[in-house]
Amino acid sequence: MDRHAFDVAHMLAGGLVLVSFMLLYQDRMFALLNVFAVHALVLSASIAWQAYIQGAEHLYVPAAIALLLKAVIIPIALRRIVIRLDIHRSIETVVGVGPTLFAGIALVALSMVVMLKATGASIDPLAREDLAFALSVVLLGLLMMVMRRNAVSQIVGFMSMENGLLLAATGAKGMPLVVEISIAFSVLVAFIVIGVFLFRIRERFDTVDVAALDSFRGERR
Amino acid sequence: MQVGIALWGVAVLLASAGVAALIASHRWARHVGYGLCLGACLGLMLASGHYLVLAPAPQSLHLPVGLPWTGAYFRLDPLAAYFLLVVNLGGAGASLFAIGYGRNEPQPARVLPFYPLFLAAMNLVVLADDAFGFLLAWELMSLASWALVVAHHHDPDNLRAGYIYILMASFGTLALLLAFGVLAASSGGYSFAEMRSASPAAPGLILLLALVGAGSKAGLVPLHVWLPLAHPAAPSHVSALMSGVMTKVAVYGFMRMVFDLNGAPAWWWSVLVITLAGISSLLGVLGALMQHDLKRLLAYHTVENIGIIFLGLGLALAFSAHALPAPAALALSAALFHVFNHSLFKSLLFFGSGAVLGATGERDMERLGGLIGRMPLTAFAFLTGAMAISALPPLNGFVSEWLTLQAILISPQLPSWALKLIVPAAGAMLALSAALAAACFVKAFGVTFLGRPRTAAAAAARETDRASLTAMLAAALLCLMAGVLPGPCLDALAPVVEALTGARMPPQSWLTALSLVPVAESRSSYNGLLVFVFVAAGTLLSIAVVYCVGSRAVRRGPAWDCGFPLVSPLSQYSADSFAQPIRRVFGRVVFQAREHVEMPPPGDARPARLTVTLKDLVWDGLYAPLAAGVVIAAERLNHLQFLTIRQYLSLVFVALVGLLLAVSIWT
Amino acid sequence: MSGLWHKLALEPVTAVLMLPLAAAALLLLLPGYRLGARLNVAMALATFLAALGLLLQRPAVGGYLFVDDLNVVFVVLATFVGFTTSAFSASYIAHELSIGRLSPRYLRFYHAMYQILMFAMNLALLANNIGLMWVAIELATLTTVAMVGIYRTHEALEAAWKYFILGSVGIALALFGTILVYVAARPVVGEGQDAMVWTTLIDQAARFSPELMNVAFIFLMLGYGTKVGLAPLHAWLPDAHAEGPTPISAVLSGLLLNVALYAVLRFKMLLATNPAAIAPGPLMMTMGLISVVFAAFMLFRRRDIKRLFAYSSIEHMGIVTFAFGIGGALANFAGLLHMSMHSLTKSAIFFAVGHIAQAKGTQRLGAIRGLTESHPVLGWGLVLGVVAIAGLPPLGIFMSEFLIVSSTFARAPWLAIVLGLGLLLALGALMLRLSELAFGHPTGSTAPVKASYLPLYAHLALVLVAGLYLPQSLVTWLQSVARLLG
Amino acid sequence: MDVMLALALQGGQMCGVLLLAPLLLGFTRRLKARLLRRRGPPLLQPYRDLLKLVRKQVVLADNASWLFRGAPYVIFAATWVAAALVPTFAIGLTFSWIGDMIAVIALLGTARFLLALAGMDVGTSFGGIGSSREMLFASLAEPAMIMIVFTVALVAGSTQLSFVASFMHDNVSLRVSLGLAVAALAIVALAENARIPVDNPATHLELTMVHEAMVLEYGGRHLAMIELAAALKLLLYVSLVACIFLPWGLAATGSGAAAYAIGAALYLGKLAAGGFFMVLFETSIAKMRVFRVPQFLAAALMLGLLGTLLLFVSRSF
Repeated sequence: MDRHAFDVAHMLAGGLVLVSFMLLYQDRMFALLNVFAVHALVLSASIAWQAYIQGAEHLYVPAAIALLLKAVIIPIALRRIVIRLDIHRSIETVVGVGPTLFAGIALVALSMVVMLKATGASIDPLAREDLAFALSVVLLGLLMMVMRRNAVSQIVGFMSMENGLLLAATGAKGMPLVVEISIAFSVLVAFIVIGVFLFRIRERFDTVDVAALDSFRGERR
Repeated sequence: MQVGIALWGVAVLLASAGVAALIASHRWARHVGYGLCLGACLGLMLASGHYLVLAPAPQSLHLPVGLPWTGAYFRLDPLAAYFLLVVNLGGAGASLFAIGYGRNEPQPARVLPFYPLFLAAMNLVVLADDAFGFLLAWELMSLASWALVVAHHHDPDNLRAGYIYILMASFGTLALLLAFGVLAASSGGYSFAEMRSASPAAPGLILLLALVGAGSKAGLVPLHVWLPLAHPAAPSHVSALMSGVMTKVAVYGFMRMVFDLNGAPAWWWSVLVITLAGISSLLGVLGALMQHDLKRLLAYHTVENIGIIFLGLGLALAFSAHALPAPAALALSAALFHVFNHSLFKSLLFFGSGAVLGATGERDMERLGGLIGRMPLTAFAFLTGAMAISALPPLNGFVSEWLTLQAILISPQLPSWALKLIVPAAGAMLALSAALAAACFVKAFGVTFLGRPRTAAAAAARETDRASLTAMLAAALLCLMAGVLPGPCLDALAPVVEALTGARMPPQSWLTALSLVPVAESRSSYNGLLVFVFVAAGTLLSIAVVYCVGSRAVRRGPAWDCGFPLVSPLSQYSADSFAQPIRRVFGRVVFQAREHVEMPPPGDARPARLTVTLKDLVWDGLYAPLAAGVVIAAERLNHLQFLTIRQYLSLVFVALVGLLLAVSIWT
Repeated sequence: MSGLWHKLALEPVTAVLMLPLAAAALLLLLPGYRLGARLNVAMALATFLAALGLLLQRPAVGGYLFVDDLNVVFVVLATFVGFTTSAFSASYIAHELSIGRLSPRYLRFYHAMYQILMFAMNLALLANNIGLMWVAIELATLTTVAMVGIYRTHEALEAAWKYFILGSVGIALALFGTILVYVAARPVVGEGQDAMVWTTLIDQAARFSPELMNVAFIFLMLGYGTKVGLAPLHAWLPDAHAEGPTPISAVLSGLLLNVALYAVLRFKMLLATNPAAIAPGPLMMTMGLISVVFAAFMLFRRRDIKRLFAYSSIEHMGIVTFAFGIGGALANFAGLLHMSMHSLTKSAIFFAVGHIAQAKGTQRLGAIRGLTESHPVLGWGLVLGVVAIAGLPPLGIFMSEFLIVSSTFARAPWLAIVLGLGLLLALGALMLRLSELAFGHPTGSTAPVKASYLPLYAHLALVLVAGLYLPQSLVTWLQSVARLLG
Repeated sequence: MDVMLALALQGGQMCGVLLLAPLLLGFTRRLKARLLRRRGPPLLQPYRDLLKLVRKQVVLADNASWLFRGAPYVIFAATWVAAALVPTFAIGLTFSWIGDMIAVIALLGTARFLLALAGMDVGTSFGGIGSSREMLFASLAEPAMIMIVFTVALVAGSTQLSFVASFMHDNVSLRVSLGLAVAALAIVALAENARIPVDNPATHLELTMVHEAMVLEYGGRHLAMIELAAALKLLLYVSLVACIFLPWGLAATGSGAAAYAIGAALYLGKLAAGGFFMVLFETSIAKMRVFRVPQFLAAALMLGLLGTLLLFVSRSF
């Protein structure tokens, strides 16, 4: 695998981390969905590139799924849901964007330290880089879920975390079952989106704001 | 061979539990149920008595039940045989009493099945020879007695008593479990045989844990709070078993762990045991004096008598720690003899209170009175029990107290300074609690049986049935026999004492006319038989002389009333008024007793009101803050149930980041 | 078709998996709910018999499926509790229909989901490929989420949504851990299929890079730990138990927690064989201890009967994790014993609680009193169940707690004391609630409820027998597994 | 032959004790009157009272039970056996070993127990007052007595009265602990016998009486028995003090008739001296308030405990 291939893969993985940071930055709903589409696009590109350099044809399937499902269908579905249920468009954050980004940087540093220390010389440099970036995307996704108040932005955070996982899975050369795992994950994500719609049935909730949901916690009354 | 019979006896008890469960609501159920228990107990008594008399080598038996790789060991050695005798004597008495008393049990289905289970569990504790079997039987004993305590579950106090009881019992079991953990670690196995051979790693820790575990079940002071609540809550024959017999099983547990498994004692152990014993006996009797519920009064007395038993055990530990086997044998014999005596007269007293409860439906002494006229035989039996527990000469209570005092008199030989100060103080506490016990039982017997009936229920009381009476009178006779012929009883104890302290008291029973000489003729001797004979002869002689010389005329008339007729029975001394002087002298310090009198202004027809406030220092000082702490912590942690999903996610997130940091820093 | 039939009959492994799948498909089609319920019970029984077949004839270790001493214990236990729960759910569902909380349309979905859940759990237990195990556990999560939300009340949906989000995050972390294990295995074992096969991994585990395995174990512990319901990750468990139908609570507490813990054990064994890696014990012990103490305190303030026993499940899972954390033959044996006793007892309790909630028409603790008088059989069943779960003899949990606490006291006295006090606290809370529930003047309706008592008392009888006597064959089998766990 | 002599001596002791008791009572009453400048009743007046009471008809309350009628005889018998156990003119009599000091105290405890119960039997408040106060005083006096027994036993090495007397006789030594024991014994004797500072034997004022309140309901032969028991108890305490602290003149076992005669004479002298000092103390002090008595008795208990503690710490005290 010559230098050139490593640089492209490295750039794509780095790009994914950058887009995750952009996700953290957004404070408008529709902008968030667009950035998520970009996030999925970069992921599918990176998977496709991995497929090309590893010569593993079966990786093209998850690349196609990522492109079709996560880049196109889900953002559109979410957009229509947001319009239909007129969920309020602004994203309330818990801490504010500045500190969130700072926390993001700390998380990326942590994942770099953990991953590079963990993967010694025995593992080839590309896989080490991929894992480090994947861990940062996962942690940034989790950070987003923790720092956002409304359900849709949490779901986007979850999906970005899942993209990080797919990046790790494809980065690990020759990992079997990647296709099955990506399919399982997409089923999971589909369920989530449908769940959002189901829970949103008119006579039950007015908004999907997670805080309103909690008032129905059992034993409260 | 006897251990086999003993196990068959336990099997019969377990079977009768099953049978009783099936036929509980049937008319003859209680006769069959309690009859089976009576038979089984008598059988077990014969087996253990036979063993004690022969005193062969310890017999053990192994069953593949219990812990998978160690199985269940059962052993009959002199200590186990003696306690088996005590347990089953109490069990037989209670079963005989229950045959009669059972008829006024509102819900037999809740009492009948658990009673044989309770007896079987107690027997198993005494027979068990491995840690798992011992603890299983111990906790099963607590569980069965908890079920009996909450048998009358319509009364919320019983439920509260049951709850506090099962909580304290489990705390005790946890302590024992940790003690067995240490013993098993040093000996590599859970069977007592292995534990006996290996010397334990931390004997001091084991003693503390055994003291907490067995002490909480027996009712030593800081751990006694459940006893006055739980024992009265159970039906009377079960209260008799719990107070008379279960506390003895707790003493057995303590002796088995400390004397048998724990190797040579250190000197400071006895300091701890004797201090706790002294405080228990004093606080127990003072608590009893403040009560006006008959069964709670008796339960508090159990705490006092357990204090006396543990005083004997403490002295035995002190002597054997300083390699003085002969005095240790004397102290241990005193303690074991008091175990036997207490199980007798405490059961008798609870039978009496049960008979009173059955006849009048009342436990509160303020609503009884004048029962001696209507229930003469119960009154006589209760009087014998009262005199025995107050350590009055012809009866057995005095003999064991006398032996304990003799043991205290020998203890100046102990070199350690702490003991030189604590033992006389403990002796003073023992004497004080014996005298206060006499005062308490004058109150109990006087207010309940003597004087004029204070309520209609007391006036309409009728004598109890024959079975209860036979049980009571048999126990009273045994109390007299043990008081009059202590020699043979102490010789029966000798093998037990020799097994544990390596020495035995000089043989008693063939001395001149059965007198008791614990150490030497010149030192002290007491002859129960002749004292009884001389007192009886004196009485008969005086009756005869007065009968011949004096007049025999009798005239009935109203009692002396100083001029104004006392119609209302309430003008008699009640339980509170009887205890008022003693409360004023002792209670102000021990219970923060305060009396507050509200006199209505002149001309106002409202009655004056005297309110007495007592505070239980142990409960307020130790248990109330503990419970409050748990409630506050539960309250604060409860907020975690009502967090938002995001906050739960942040918990996960923090856990993940924390662990990643830990890994990256440390490895 | 005959080949499949032949395979099905002779190959118990395929039977254990194929039967639930076939049942699920069949149940989806059957309109009548009574027939569905009976079929559900029949298929669960068939699966259980097939699992028993596994005991006799162990198949060869396949790439995707394998059977060894460890997972046979779990499969037999899972199928047995699955069978008894299906028997219980038959009578439970009948009552739910009669009061209109469930409509027949949902029942077909419910029975199908039940069988799919059985399939997913059996697959997770038998999977040799760690990726396949991940997929199976994720499928089990999805089915339980669907079933928790089946009542469609506000609380049920909220509980289902929370379970779904937390479950998904947990699954994602577990996947990352699995990927890390693959990455660590690849240089030693070689690429492709066999780097995910557990049997090959366990042989080579000593030569994996220890640092990577540490990080992997953290992700796996937090991922699958969420499914086990350990303390910081437990949030979904109480509401999922309380709001879903009771058979599901029984299955959740009885089986799903065990399956997740089984997955954690599999990876703990990998780590244990690698000397350089950090010992997995301390992490499991800390999480176990936190769970025990935390759940014990939470028991005091509960107002819903099923949520009370859900927290008790968290506590017992904490005990089991603590036992496996300590390691050594004795503690592992006690852990395995405790896990099986807990799933039997807790499912028995949920059987009783299910019928009690139906009889009294409410799940609020304050509204239920005097059960031993109004519904004697149920009341005494609950008493026996709570006494067992509190760890009082002569029932089975006492033996395992005896072994755990006494064996740890010698090695780590302070931990044993904290564990003991946690157990005592839990006992205090449970007995406080029990004395209110079972005794006192009965409140609410005292009408007898049509209930199946057989599963309840079958479980309690098993636990009682296990408390007193464990057959020697079972003991040697558990001891060999205990040694296996390291 | 000597068995008959020994039995005769033991019989002599028991009868002597019985006969001398009313005499001591008469002597103290007459001496007290003399000290108060009154002539006082004749010396043998108590005998005449007892005979009168025995011959009178007994008036029983309506609800008096068998306990009320039987108690006086048992009380008398117990006190009589206790009094007989304390050596008067000779030590080592045939039945002296059947009970030691603790047995004597316990026998008195039995008598008091039955008397308190008999007091409460009729159900009037007088009986209640008497029994309640009696048991309060007893709950402090009895432990004080046991502490005194401890002190004496630790010094003499035995609790058997005969051995204590012979030990005290042989090695006379003034010890601090024995001094404390005497003081404590004096206080307890006054309390037990209901003498002046604790309870006034002469008055019938309800508020002050303790012993009298219990026996208020008794009359005729029952009252005679109880009065005799009270006299025996007084004699017991005086002979106890004499036996332990003034052991001179006690005839050893098997010595000649002369020794017994000297012993008897010295015993009478001791009785007179004991009675004199008691009366002297009584007339010189006023009766205490009821709730001052527990502190008075607590002092006795503390003295006894201090004595025992000193002896526990080192043998020389």
